[in-house]
Amino acid sequence: MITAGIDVGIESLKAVILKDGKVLARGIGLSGGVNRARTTEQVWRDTLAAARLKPGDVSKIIATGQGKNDVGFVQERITEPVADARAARFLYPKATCVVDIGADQVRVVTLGPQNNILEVVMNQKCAAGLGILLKSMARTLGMTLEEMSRLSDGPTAAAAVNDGCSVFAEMDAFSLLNRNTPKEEVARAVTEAVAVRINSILNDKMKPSKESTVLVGGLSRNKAVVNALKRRSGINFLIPEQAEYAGALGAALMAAE
Amino acid sequence: MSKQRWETRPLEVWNKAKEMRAEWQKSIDTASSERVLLAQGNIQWSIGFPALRVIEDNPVGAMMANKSDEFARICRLAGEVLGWGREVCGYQLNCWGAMYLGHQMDGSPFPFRDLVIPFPDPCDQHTKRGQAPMDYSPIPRFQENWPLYTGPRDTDREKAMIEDRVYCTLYIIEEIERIFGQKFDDERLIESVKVAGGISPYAQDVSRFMQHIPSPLSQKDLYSFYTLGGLTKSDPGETVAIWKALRDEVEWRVENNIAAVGNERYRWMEAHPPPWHFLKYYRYMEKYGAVCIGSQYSHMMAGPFEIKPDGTWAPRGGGFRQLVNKPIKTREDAIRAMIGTEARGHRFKDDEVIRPYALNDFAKAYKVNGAILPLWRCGVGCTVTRKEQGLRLSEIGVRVLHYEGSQPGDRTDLDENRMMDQLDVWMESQGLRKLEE
Amino acid sequence: MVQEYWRWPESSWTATNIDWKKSKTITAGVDIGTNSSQAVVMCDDRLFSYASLRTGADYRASAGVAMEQALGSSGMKLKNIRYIVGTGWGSQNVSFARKTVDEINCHARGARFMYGPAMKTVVDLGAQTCKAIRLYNWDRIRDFVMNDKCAAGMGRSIEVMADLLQVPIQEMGERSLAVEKDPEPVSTTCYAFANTEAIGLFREGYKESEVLAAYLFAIAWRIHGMVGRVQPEKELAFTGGLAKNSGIVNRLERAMGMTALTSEYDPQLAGAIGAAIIAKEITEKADGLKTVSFIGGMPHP
Amino acid sequence: MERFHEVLQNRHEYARAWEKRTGGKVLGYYEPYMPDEVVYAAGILPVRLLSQHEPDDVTDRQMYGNCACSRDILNQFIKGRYDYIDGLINAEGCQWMLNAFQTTLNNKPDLFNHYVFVPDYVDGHTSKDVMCSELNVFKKALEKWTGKPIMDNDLDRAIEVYNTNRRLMRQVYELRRADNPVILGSEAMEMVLASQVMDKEEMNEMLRDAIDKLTERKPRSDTGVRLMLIGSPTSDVELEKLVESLGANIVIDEICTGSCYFWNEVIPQDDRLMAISLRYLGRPHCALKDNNWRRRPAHIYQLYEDYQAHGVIIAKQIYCHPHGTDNPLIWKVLRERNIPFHYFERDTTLPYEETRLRMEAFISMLKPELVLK
Repeated sequence: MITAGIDVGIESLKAVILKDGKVLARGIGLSGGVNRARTTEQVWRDTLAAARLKPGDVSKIIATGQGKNDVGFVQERITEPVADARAARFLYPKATCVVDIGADQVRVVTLGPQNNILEVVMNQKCAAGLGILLKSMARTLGMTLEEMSRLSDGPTAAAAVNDGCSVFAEMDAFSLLNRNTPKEEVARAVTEAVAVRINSILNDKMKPSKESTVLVGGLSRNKAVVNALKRRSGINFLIPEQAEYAGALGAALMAAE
Repeated sequence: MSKQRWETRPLEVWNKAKEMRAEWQKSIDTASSERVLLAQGNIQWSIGFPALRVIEDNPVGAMMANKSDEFARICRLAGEVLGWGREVCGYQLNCWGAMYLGHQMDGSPFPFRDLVIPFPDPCDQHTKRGQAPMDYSPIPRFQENWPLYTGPRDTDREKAMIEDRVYCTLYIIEEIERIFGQKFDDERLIESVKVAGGISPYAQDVSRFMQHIPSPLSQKDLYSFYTLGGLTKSDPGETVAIWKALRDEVEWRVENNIAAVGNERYRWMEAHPPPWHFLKYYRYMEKYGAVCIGSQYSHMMAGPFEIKPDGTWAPRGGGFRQLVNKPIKTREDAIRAMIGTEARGHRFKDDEVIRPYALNDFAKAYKVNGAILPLWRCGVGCTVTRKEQGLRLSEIGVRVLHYEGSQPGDRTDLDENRMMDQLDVWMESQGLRKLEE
Repeated sequence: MVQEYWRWPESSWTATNIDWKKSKTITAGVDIGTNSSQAVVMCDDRLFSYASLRTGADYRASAGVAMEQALGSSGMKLKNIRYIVGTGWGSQNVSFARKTVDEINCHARGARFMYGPAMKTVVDLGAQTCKAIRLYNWDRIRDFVMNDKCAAGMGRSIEVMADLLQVPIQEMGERSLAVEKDPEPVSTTCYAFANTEAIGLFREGYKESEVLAAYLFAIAWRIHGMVGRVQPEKELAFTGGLAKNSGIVNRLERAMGMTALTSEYDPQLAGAIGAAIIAKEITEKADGLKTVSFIGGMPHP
Repeated sequence: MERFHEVLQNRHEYARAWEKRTGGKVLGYYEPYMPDEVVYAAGILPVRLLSQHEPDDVTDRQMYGNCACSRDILNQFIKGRYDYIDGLINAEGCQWMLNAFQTTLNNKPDLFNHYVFVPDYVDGHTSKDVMCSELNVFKKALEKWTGKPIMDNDLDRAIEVYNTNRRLMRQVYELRRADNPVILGSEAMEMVLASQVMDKEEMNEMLRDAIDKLTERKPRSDTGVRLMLIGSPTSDVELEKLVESLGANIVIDEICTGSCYFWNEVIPQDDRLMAISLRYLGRPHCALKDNNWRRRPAHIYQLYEDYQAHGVIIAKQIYCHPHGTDNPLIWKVLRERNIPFHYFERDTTLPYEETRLRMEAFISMLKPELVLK
């Protein structure tokens, strides 16, 4: 049977169409802020087209992600960690923990022996704005996220910015720029700050295992952040390709059950 | 929607309680016109002065936050422009903001205080409490020490502390007599000590009944009640009566399996004040069939509990409750009885400050599945060791959820939607879905 | 190419009725903010030209570009300018400036120039920091406050909001004023949380205008609290980028029960103009001419 | 001068060296009301735990919403910077520090630890008795730990050493009253901070010859504006350095890690512990302990007058609740007396540009000529 999952994120929308455990098609699009409902339908239609299917062919659609309540055409909604957990188990049967780093949320999901969830840790408000901080810094530095990721990949920066709060961090970054610190250095400092934040959330309750922890979510594509995080936490993350689709995949798998 | 497992019905005593609360509020507003002294603080012995009414700013601030976001906002601003930092307890900021504005929520004039007797408490905000009215207009302020120390209890160490507290109390009483020319009535004090000892058995019973499944009451009911003991000092007899009535009704509810939440299938606990402007999250949790059986904070009237060696859940004793049976003849006896044999404060807060494990006992005794522990970013006593408790609780298999806000009485920076999302995540990740949409 | 709602238009202008060759002293001021940079050229006591553009990552370059655009096609060269003062977050990077002065003094003088002698209180609504300044005599500062940390970066918040609601940043203010009654402000102005806050409001069925209103009201309220700390007098003026946002200014006026003074100049220029004026005063001092003199001591607040 | 700077920078190394040299124990403490004399009399080195700026990704696990200082102290403990500390003392002060104390002990349960209750009601008639009995308990605890009794002459010696230190520090501060002082705010502050992590006898030596050197020093001419600094405790001199680069000088401070630490002496009496208690209950109070009689504003005004400051900087740590609660009164008093002041919050990192802007503006507000200089 054919099922689908849609991940309505803060920054981007992801859709996955699944047939008997095989991915038929993936679709991604920028989440249109408040017009999320409309843009989601667009992405959904494109994905259907890519899979050469009619809406009728899909027996069940499940939505997840922070904007899941904004889309109308789905049968069911599940919360993000549940979807992440499902996807992680599907991709890596041995996985014991899945970490999802997104635009403004970090979710650390500890998996139990069966498909149950032992613990979920989400960042508190003041630790929010990870992806968003990077985005707005990229804007300030006048580079794209990819460039920023490429430039800031490397050893820990000598300069440091506040790692507690996005706004302070930016303030510090401005000060650095003002003292003619090279862009790369600033970018690296900001990346480090983000890594510090994420790591402190990894430390929050159950420490993730070094070997069997899966890393998914939009930020997992950002090499610089991931490397900095590996350095800090000493965790050797398992990162699936198409990591940003994990949520949608999980939702689709749930729909199949 | 699924069939309810247990019958639910509103608490009958509640109406009576409402009346008493209204009366109390009135008695505060009319204090100045009746030429009655109004004291800022919360003291057991105020009863000794016939013409002295006591008001603490906590309930006021909480009420404001709960009733009107707008007014609370304006009050906080009134305080902010005078230099109040965001770290200041939200209750105070609301209450004193209203003082600076000079009127209350309903537009009636603000009841200005005539003197300040801060209730000693381990929370630093309490230590400095009541300075605002003192700095605003020159009124006397009296303070006691609230001894604290870590490690095992040491009665020798506490001798000096007890003497100090007895001395302070007597001193304050004499000062009030001197300054305001009021006569202190020892008889009433002695009587009230006995009475105050009299409330707690009922309160303790109520607390104990809540271990029953389904829980006869929920956090919401407790929050309506737990201040009553403090509210109606003016008539201790009445207070005891209503607590007895409550006790009996709850007992009856237990016998007939009357539940607070019809579909109770998940029990969770709290620690410390909720966001008073956002109490609807209790109802929201009920959609999952989850009931909040309270917190050490809301079971406070019953005094601190602990698990006895024989495994029963019983009050820890100490404090004045211990000594009410001793003969009380003089003012000093009464004061000593109030302070009791233990000078080290042992209300809910110290239990946490001294050993973060206290909540574990509570969790076990009330068979909770989860705990929601707020992190008040700028609250002091409300945040200290909260994270530690979370870790301890998860060690005994209780699922913990933290959410972040600014202050219990302060709407700023509490992201309600994020909190709702977190509640969903928390429930679903434990395999629970909403019972009805 | 997605539309960048957060981007506000850059601008430059040159006076047509001034012949700079005839003027006695030409001075300039350059204000390098975290988000925007302005350069201003003044001939004697009149505004000759300005340029206002977005600050890049390279402050040095931004300063140069701004100055270039200000000079524009007027044929004026840097060497014609007698004295240049730099100000703003990136003031040290105005390589061609002889001196740097803090924004607060510059805004005070600039606002004095723009709003005239009546004005007593200036509120600078900058992108990264907000400041409320109380003046006495002509350009003396009696008292000033800057926002505390959690009220920082409001300009950024507005940009994020524009992105999120897909409303061009210049239109936000007007659209937010379409509501008949303001809803309660959102609980926080920090841009890191803007997303969930706004989404929540939409979920509760708010209209676009109402979400904007709730958000801008929150910002206005924050600023209100800050301004209150200098005990403002009613002759007040708003400068800085956010002053162009009628949604904020209007609500601020309502909350404070005051109406701000108006001026034909772009409020964003205040800093740069002030810098240019200070430059002029310095030259006058050098020439031994009398500048506005400092009369008496601190007046009683 | 530089030596104080070095000690402060390498305080961990200093303490380790001290341990190796004397074979003695080192006690870390959190709060300004810590009765140093008793510890010193037991031959132990009391070291005030100071924060530093270090990326922190470990404390969120156990702490939330704390001020940067308390967080960072825990951070350093977990990261092993304080591995040489043999015990922890918390003399009751603010709850954030109590929290740091508690949480650190949960991480390192085997550390010797003691909690000294310091009355909140410092003016109380019987408070001194409580304090005295607490010191007695503390003394016994120390004796039990070290295994050797603390004699009266030990106490006398300790009191003497500490009083000397206080007198010398007062001497240094006295130099700052001159019209253009020979010593800068940053230097003086470094001295006080260093004195809180050093063996006082050694410190006194260093102080003596530092004072000699100071007297034949040329004062700096470019720091005309005299500022007073009040607010939360600090552990670095960034702010002082900053204002000095802007033509001002901090001539006096009212900070628990600054002047308040050494301001008053122990007045000897037969009951040594009582003498010590009276000293601590009579010291210039921190915002938290300044409860009933509100001595703090008067003290601040006194210093302001004595040192002829032009303006006051109030620098508060974010989430430092005692000062958050005390500020309204301070503002009120300063306004009434028409004293210009500027208030701002600092965090783990001191955002350079922002602070520079504040200070530059404040300084030129006090001395408008600077704008046209």
